Amino acid sequence: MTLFLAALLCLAGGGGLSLVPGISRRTESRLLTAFALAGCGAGLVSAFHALGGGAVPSMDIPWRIPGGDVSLVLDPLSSLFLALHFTVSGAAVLFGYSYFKSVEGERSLKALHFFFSTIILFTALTFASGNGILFLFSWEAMALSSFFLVGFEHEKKSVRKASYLYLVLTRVGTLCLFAVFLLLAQAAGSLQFSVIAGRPEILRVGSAVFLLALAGFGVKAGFMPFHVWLPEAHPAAPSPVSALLSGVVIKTGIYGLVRVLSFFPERPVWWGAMLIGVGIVSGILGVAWALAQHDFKRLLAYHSVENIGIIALGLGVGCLGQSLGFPAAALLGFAGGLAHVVNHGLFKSLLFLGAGSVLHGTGTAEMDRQGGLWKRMPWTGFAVVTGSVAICGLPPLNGFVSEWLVYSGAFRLILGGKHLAAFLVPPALALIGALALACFTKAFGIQFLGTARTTSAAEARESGPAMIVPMMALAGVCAFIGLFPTTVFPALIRAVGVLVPSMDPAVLRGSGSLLGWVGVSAWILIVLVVLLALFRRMLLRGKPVALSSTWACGFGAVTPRIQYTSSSFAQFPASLFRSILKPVVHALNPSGYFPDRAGFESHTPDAVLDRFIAEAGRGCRTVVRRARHLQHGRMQLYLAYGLLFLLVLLIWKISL
Amino acid sequence: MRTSWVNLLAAAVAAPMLPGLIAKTKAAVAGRQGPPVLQLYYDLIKLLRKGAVYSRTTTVFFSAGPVVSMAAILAAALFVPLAGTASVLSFDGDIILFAYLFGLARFFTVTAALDTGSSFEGMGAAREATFALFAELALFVNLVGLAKATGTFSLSGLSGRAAESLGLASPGALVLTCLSFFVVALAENCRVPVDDPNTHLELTMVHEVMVLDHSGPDLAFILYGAALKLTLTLSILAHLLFPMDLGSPVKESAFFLSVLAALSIAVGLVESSMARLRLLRVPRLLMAACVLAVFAVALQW
Amino acid sequence: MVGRLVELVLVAVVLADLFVLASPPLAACIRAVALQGMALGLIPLLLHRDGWSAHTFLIAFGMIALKGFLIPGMLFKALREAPLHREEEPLVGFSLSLILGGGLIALAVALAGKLPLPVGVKGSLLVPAALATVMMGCLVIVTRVKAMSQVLGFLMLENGILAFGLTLSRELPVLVETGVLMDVFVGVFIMAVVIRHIQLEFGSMNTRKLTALKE
Amino acid sequence: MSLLLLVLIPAVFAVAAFALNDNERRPWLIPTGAAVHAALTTFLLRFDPGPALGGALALDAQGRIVLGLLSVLFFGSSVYAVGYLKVHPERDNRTFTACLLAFLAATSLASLSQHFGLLWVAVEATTLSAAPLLYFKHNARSLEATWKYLVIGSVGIALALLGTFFLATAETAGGPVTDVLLFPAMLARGGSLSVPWLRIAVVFLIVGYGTKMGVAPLHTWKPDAYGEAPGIVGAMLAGGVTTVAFTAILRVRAVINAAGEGAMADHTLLAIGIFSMLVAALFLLVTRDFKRMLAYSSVEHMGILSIGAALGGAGLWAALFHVWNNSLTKGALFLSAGNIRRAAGARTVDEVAGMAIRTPVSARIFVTGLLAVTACPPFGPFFSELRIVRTAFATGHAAVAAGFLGCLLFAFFGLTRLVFAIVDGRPRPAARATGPRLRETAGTVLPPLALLGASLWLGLATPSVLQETWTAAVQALLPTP
Repeated sequence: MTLFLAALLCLAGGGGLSLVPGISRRTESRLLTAFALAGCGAGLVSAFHALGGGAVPSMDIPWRIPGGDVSLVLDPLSSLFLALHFTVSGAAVLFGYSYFKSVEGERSLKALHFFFSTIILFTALTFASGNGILFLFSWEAMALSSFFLVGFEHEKKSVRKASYLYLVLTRVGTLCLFAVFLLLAQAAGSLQFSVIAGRPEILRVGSAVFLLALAGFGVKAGFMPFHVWLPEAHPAAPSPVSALLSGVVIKTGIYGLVRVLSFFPERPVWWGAMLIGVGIVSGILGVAWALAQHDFKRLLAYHSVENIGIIALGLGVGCLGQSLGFPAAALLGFAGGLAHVVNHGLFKSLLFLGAGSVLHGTGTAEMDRQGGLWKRMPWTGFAVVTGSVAICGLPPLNGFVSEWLVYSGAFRLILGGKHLAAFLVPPALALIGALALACFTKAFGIQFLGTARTTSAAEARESGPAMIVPMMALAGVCAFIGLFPTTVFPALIRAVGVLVPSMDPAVLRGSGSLLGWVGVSAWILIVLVVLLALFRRMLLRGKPVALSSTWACGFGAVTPRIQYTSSSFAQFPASLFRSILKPVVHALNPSGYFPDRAGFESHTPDAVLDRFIAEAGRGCRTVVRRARHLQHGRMQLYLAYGLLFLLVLLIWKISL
Repeated sequence: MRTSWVNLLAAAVAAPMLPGLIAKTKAAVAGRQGPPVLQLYYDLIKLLRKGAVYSRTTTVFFSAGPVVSMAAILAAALFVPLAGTASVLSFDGDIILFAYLFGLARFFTVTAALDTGSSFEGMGAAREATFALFAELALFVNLVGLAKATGTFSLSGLSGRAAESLGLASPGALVLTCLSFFVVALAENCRVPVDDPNTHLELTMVHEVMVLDHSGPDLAFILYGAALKLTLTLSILAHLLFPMDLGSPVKESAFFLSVLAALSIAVGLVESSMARLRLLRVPRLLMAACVLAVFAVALQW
Repeated sequence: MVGRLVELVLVAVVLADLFVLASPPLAACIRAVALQGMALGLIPLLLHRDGWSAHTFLIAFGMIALKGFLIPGMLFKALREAPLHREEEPLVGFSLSLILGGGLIALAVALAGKLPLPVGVKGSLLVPAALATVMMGCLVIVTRVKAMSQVLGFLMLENGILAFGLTLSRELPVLVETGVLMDVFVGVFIMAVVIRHIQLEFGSMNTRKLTALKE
Repeated sequence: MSLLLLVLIPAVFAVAAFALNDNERRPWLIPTGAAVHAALTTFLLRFDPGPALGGALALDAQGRIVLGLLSVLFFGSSVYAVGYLKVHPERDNRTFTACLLAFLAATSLASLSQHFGLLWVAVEATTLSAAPLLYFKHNARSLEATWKYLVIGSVGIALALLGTFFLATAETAGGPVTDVLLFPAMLARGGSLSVPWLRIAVVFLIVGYGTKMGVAPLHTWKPDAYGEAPGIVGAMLAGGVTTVAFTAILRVRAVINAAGEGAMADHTLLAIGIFSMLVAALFLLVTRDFKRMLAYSSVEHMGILSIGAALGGAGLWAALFHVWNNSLTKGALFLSAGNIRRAAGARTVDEVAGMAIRTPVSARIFVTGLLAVTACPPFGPFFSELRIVRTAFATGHAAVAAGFLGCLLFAFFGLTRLVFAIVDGRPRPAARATGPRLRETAGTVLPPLALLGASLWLGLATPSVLQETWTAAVQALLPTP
C-alpha cells in the first residue's frame, strides 16, 4: 500500500510541477516523464504484489465529507486493472516525451503535462477506491482530465466538437452512476464497497442498478449505442493520449461494471443475456464501422468498440454461467473477459502508439495517403503488425488467449444448457474475428506495404528510440502473454475470485491445463515457422533470385496511384453491411469517349451519431427555439407570470 | 499416439494427390485425359528446385506469407483426426485454435498480396477477406451445433462422435450440417463455385490472383499448403459423415481413404457441373450455408 | 360613527383605484394615488381613536407626508421631462380594465368574507378594500404600457398592503413601520430617477421600447 | 449592541463614500469597509454577543452561516472592486461605492434579523441598494435591466410584505399577543398559530422572497440584471441577495413546520425547485450570452436549494452547504466573466471566441468555475448536490432524484456549450480590432481565484466549524423531536 501511495504521490508531484511557473518546456517535460515513470513503476510493483497472491492491502482515512471515506483497496480485481494501467501509462508517458517535442512552436505544454499526470493519477484512484463517493470523485476527475487532453488542440474545430461530445456523453454516464451508487447506498446503508458487497438487500434495487450501471459505465466503455464519442475523440486526441484513453480509460467502464456486478451475491439470468446482447451488437457493428474508415485512428477507435463488445461477451458468458450453475463456464467467461481487458489494453495502446508514430513520421493519419512505410519505418511497422495480429485474435499472440477463453466459456454453456444467448456467442465472435482480420490486413497492408502514395509517405522518418522502446515493450508483453498464458492465469483467477467467491479447484485445474495447451500450440506454431523459414533459405541458397517489377497484366506504366486503396479494399466487405453503415458516396463517373475527370469518394459517418443523436439535437433545438419566446423582454408579462404563479399556488395550497 | 503420427505423416505425404484427383475427375467429365493424378508432386519438386523472382516493391512480408500460412496449416494438421484415430494433439477448445490458425494463414496471405502493391492482388485480397467473413460464421454455427450434439468441443471428439450422436438424434441435422460444411470447405479451399483455381483472367480470380507474384519455393509452399488444407477439411467432413470406428486400423484407413477419394471426386463433379458464381452471389451462397447450419442447430433444440 | 368615517375613507381609496384604471392622463392618476395615500394616512387616526399615541401620529403623519406630498412631487418632477402625459393603448383597454376592476372588487369582498379575520377587523371594509387595491395595483402594472403607470400601479399595490398592515399597526414596532415607509420612499425615489433616465434615453416612457433584453 | 455595529459600520462607510470627493481614492473605501466588517464579523462569530434591539437582532446558527459567507464573499469582491473601478476611471463611482457599502449594511441586517418585519425591510434595502449598482454602465441596456429589476423586485417584495402581514395576522388571529413576528417567539408558539393565515402567508412569502431568490417563474429579471451588471454586482446579487432571500424562506419554513404544516411548504418548495431547474436547463440551452447564462445557472441553483430545503433534515443540511458552494463559485464565475467580457468587448458566443488566449487566467478561472458549478469533483457543489440526490433517494423521492439528475445534465449541456465556445478556439479578428485590449491585473484576477479556492477547499476538506454550524442550524430550523 505504501508503494501505491508513493506512486500516487509521484504522479501528483509531476502534475503539481507543471503548475510551477518559470520552468522551461524541456526541463518540465523531462521532470514530468521522470516523475510519471517513477510513479508507474512503483504502482506496477504494488499491483503485481497484490496480483501475486499477497495480502490485500487496504487503507481507510476518514474524510470530512459524510459517507465519503478515503478508502483504498487493492484487491486482485483492482490490481489487475492497475497493472494494465501502469504498464500502458508508462509506455504512453515515455512515448509522449519525444512525441510532444514536435508540438508546434513554443506553445506551452503545461496543460498537457498537468492533465497527463492527473489522468494517470485519477484513473489509478478509480481502480483503487473502495468507497462510492471516492469512486465518483476520481471517476469524474479522470473524465475531466481526459476531456482537457482530448481538447488539447482546441484551435481546430473538429477537435472542439469531439471533446465537447466526449464531455457531454461522459456527463450522461456520470449522472447514471450517481444514481447507481446512491441506490446502492440507500439499500445497503453505506457507500463503502466492503459493506455493499454481498448484501442481500441490494437485490431489491438490483435491476435498476444493473441497467443504470450498464448505461453509465457503458458510455465510458463505449458500448453501442453509447460509443459515439470514441471515433471522434480518439482521432482528435494526441496519440499517447489516445493510447491511454483506449488502453485504460475506457476500461474503467468495464472495471466499474464488474465491480458493481461483484456486489451482487446472485444475479438474474437476464443480466448475462443482456451483456451478451450488448457485446454482440457492439462487437459486430464496431468492427463493421471500423472496416469502412479511412483514418487510422478513427478505425482504431471503432475497434475499441468491437473489443469492448468481446469483453462484454466474456462477462456475459461468465454471468450466465454463474446464474445457470455452470462454474466452468463462469470461470472461463469471466477470465476471458478480464484477460481481454488486459490484452486489448496492451495491443490497442500499442496500435495507437504506432498510429502516433506514423502521424509523427508522415504528418497524417489518412491511410490512403500512406503506402510502403515498412521500408521507411520498420520498427513502427513491426509494432503495428504485432498489434494487428494480436487484435485479430490470432495465435500466437495474446488476443487469441482471451478470445479462446471466451469461446471456451461459451462452448461450456452450450454443452451444459440451452440458453439461446450462449449459442450466439461463438458465431458472433467468429464473425467479429473475420471482420477484424479484413480490417487490419487493410490497415496494415495499405499503410505499410506497397509503394508510397504521396511524397509525405515517401519521405517518412522513423521515430526516435524514446518512441520505439515503449512500442517494443508493449509488443513484448503481448507476445509474452500469448506464449506463456499459464503465467498470467493465476492472477486472472484471483481477479475472477472477486466475482465468483467459491471456485471448484478441479474446474480451476482443468481450465489451467487447457490454457497450457494453448501456449504449447503457440510454441509449435513458432517452431514450424522458424523451421520453414530456414528450409526456404536453404532452398534458395545458391539459386538465382531476381528482382523485377510487380506483375500488372502486362501494363507497363504502373504508378502508385493505381494501387488498391483502403476505400477500395473495404468497399466489397463494407457493401454487405450497407444497410447499416450508410456510407456516403460522392462519385464522379467518367463519361464520353475521352473522359476528362473521374473521381470516387466515400466516407462512413457514425449512424448513431448522425441519425439518432443529431436528430434528437434537432428536435431539442426546435423546442429551444419555441422556448426563447418565453423570455421576450416585456416586463409586464413577466409580472403576469409571477402573479399567475401566485394564483396557482394559492389555489393549490389554500383552495380558497 | 503413434498411429496418429503415422497417419499425420501419411496425410502430409498424400495431400497433393487430392487436387490431382479433382483435376482428373474434371477432365474425365469433360472428356479429356487430363494431367496425371501425381502432377502436383512434379510441380512441387520443380518449384522447390528453382530460384525466385521478387518484385522491387516487396518486403519481408511477401516471403513471410507462404511460410507462415504453410506453418499455420501444418500446425492445424496436428488437431485433425485422420482415419478414425484421434489427432496428435487434442484438447477442449482446439476447434477454435484450428479455425484461428487458418485465420493466421489468411492474414499473412493477404498481407503478402498487398505487399506487391498491385491492384489486382489487392482486389483478390479484399475478396478473400470478405468471403472469409461468411465462411467463418457458417463454420462456427456448425461447430456450435456439433458441440451441442456431441457434448464436446475438441475437434477429434466432435468429428469422431458426430456421425453417431447426431446421426441418431436427428439425421436431418447431420445432413444439413454436412452440406453446410461442404460449402464452407469449398469456400475455404477456393473451389468452384466460390473461386475458380483454373481461371486465367486476373479480374475474376480470388485466391489465385493473390499469389500471382510468388515463384519458386514460395509458390511451392503455397501450393502444398492449399493441398494440405483441402485434405484436412475433407477428412473432417469424412469423419462427420461416417463413423470411423471399424475395429482394425487397416479397415479404418482403407475406408477413410475411399471416403476421401469419393469426396474429392464429388468436388470435381461440382466443379464440372457448375460455373463459378458471380462475385456478389458468393456471399449469398455462404449465407445459405449459414442458414443450413442454423437450421441444423434448430432441429436439435 | 367612526366606523362610518373609516368606511367613507375606504370607499375613497377604492374609487381612486378605479379612477386610475379608467383614466389615461398620467397627472390625474398621480393625484388620485396621492389622495389614496393620504386617505390611508387618516385611517390609523380614525381606527384607534380610543387611544391616540405618538406611534399612531407618527404613522399617520409619515404616510400623509410621504404618500401625499413627497412621492407625488417626485413623480411630477419625473413627468415634467415627458412631452406626452397620457397613457397609450394599454394591453387591456380602459373600459375593460374598469370592468375587470369591478370584478376584482367583488372578488375581494368575497375573499375577505371567507378569511378567518381577527375579531377587531371582522366585517369592516378595510380588508376587502385592501385586497381590491392590491389586485387592481397588480392589474395596472401588468396591463399598462407607460413606465409611470407601472410606478403608480406599484404604489397602489403598496397602498393596499399598507392598508392591510394598518389592522396590525399596534403589534408592529415603530422601527419596522418606519423601515417599511423608508423603503417605499427610497424605492419610488429610485424608480422616479430611473423613469427620468428612461425618458432621456428613449425619448418616451413607453416600455415597449424596453425589450432589447431577451433571448 | 455590537451587532448593530455590523450594520452601522458599512452604513457609515457608505455615507463617507458619498461625501468623499475623490474619484480615484474613493474605491479604497470598499475594501477598507469590508475589512473592518470582516474583522468585526470574525470577532462576533468567535465571541457570541447577545441579542440587540429587543431580540430583533441576534446571531443564531443560520445567521452565522449567512454572515460568515457574506463576509468572505464581500471581502473577496471588494478587492476586485478596486481593480474594476481602476479600469473605468472615466466613470463617476460615487454612487457605486456608496451603494456597494450600503448593500453590505443591508445584507448584514438581513442576516441578523430575527423579526420578520425587519427582515423584510433589510431584504428590500438590499434590492434598492443594488439598483444603482446595476445602472453603473449608464447605457440603454443597463437602464432597461435596472428598470425591470426594480419593478419586478419591488412587486415581489411587496407581496412578501403582504405575506409578512398575513404572518402577523396568523399570530394575532387568536387574540392579542406580544412579540409579534419575532422568529424565536413564533417557533415557540408553533401550534397556536392560525393555520389558514399561516398557509396564505407562506404562499405569499415564498412568492415574494422567491422573486428575490429568482426561482422560476419569478426569475425573469435575473438574466437581464445579471447580464448587464458589472461582474462584481453580479457576484453580489447571485451570491448575496439570493442567499439572504433563501434564508428568509428557510425561516418561514421553520415557522410553518413548528405549526405542524411543514408538508405544505415542502411540496411548494419541491415543485418550485424542480420547475426552476427545468426552466433553467431549458434556457441554458437557449441563451447565447455568457453572462445571461450565469443568471440561468443561478436559477438552476436556486432550484437545487429549494429541493434540498424541501427534503427535510439531511436535505436542508446539504442545502446550507450548497448555499456556501453556490455563492463562492458564482462569485468566482461572475468576477472572471466580467474580466472576459471587458477584454472581449462582447458577450455572445457569436462574437467571442479564443478567450483562453486573450485572457488566459480569467478564462481558466471561468472554466474551472464552470466545472465547480456543474458539480464536478472535487469542488464543493459536487458534494452538496450528491448529498441532496442521496437524500432524495433515501426519502423515497426517486422521481425527484431522476428529474434532478436530468436537469443537471441539460444544464451541463447548456453551460459547457457556451463556455467552451468562448474559451476555446482562436480570438475573432473583429473583436480584436474593436475591443479595448484590457490586460488582466492582480486586482481583477486574484479575487475570483481566491473564491474558487475557497470552493475547492469546501469540497476537499469542509471545515468542521461550518459543518457543526449547519447541523446546529438544521436543529434550530427543523427540531427533531
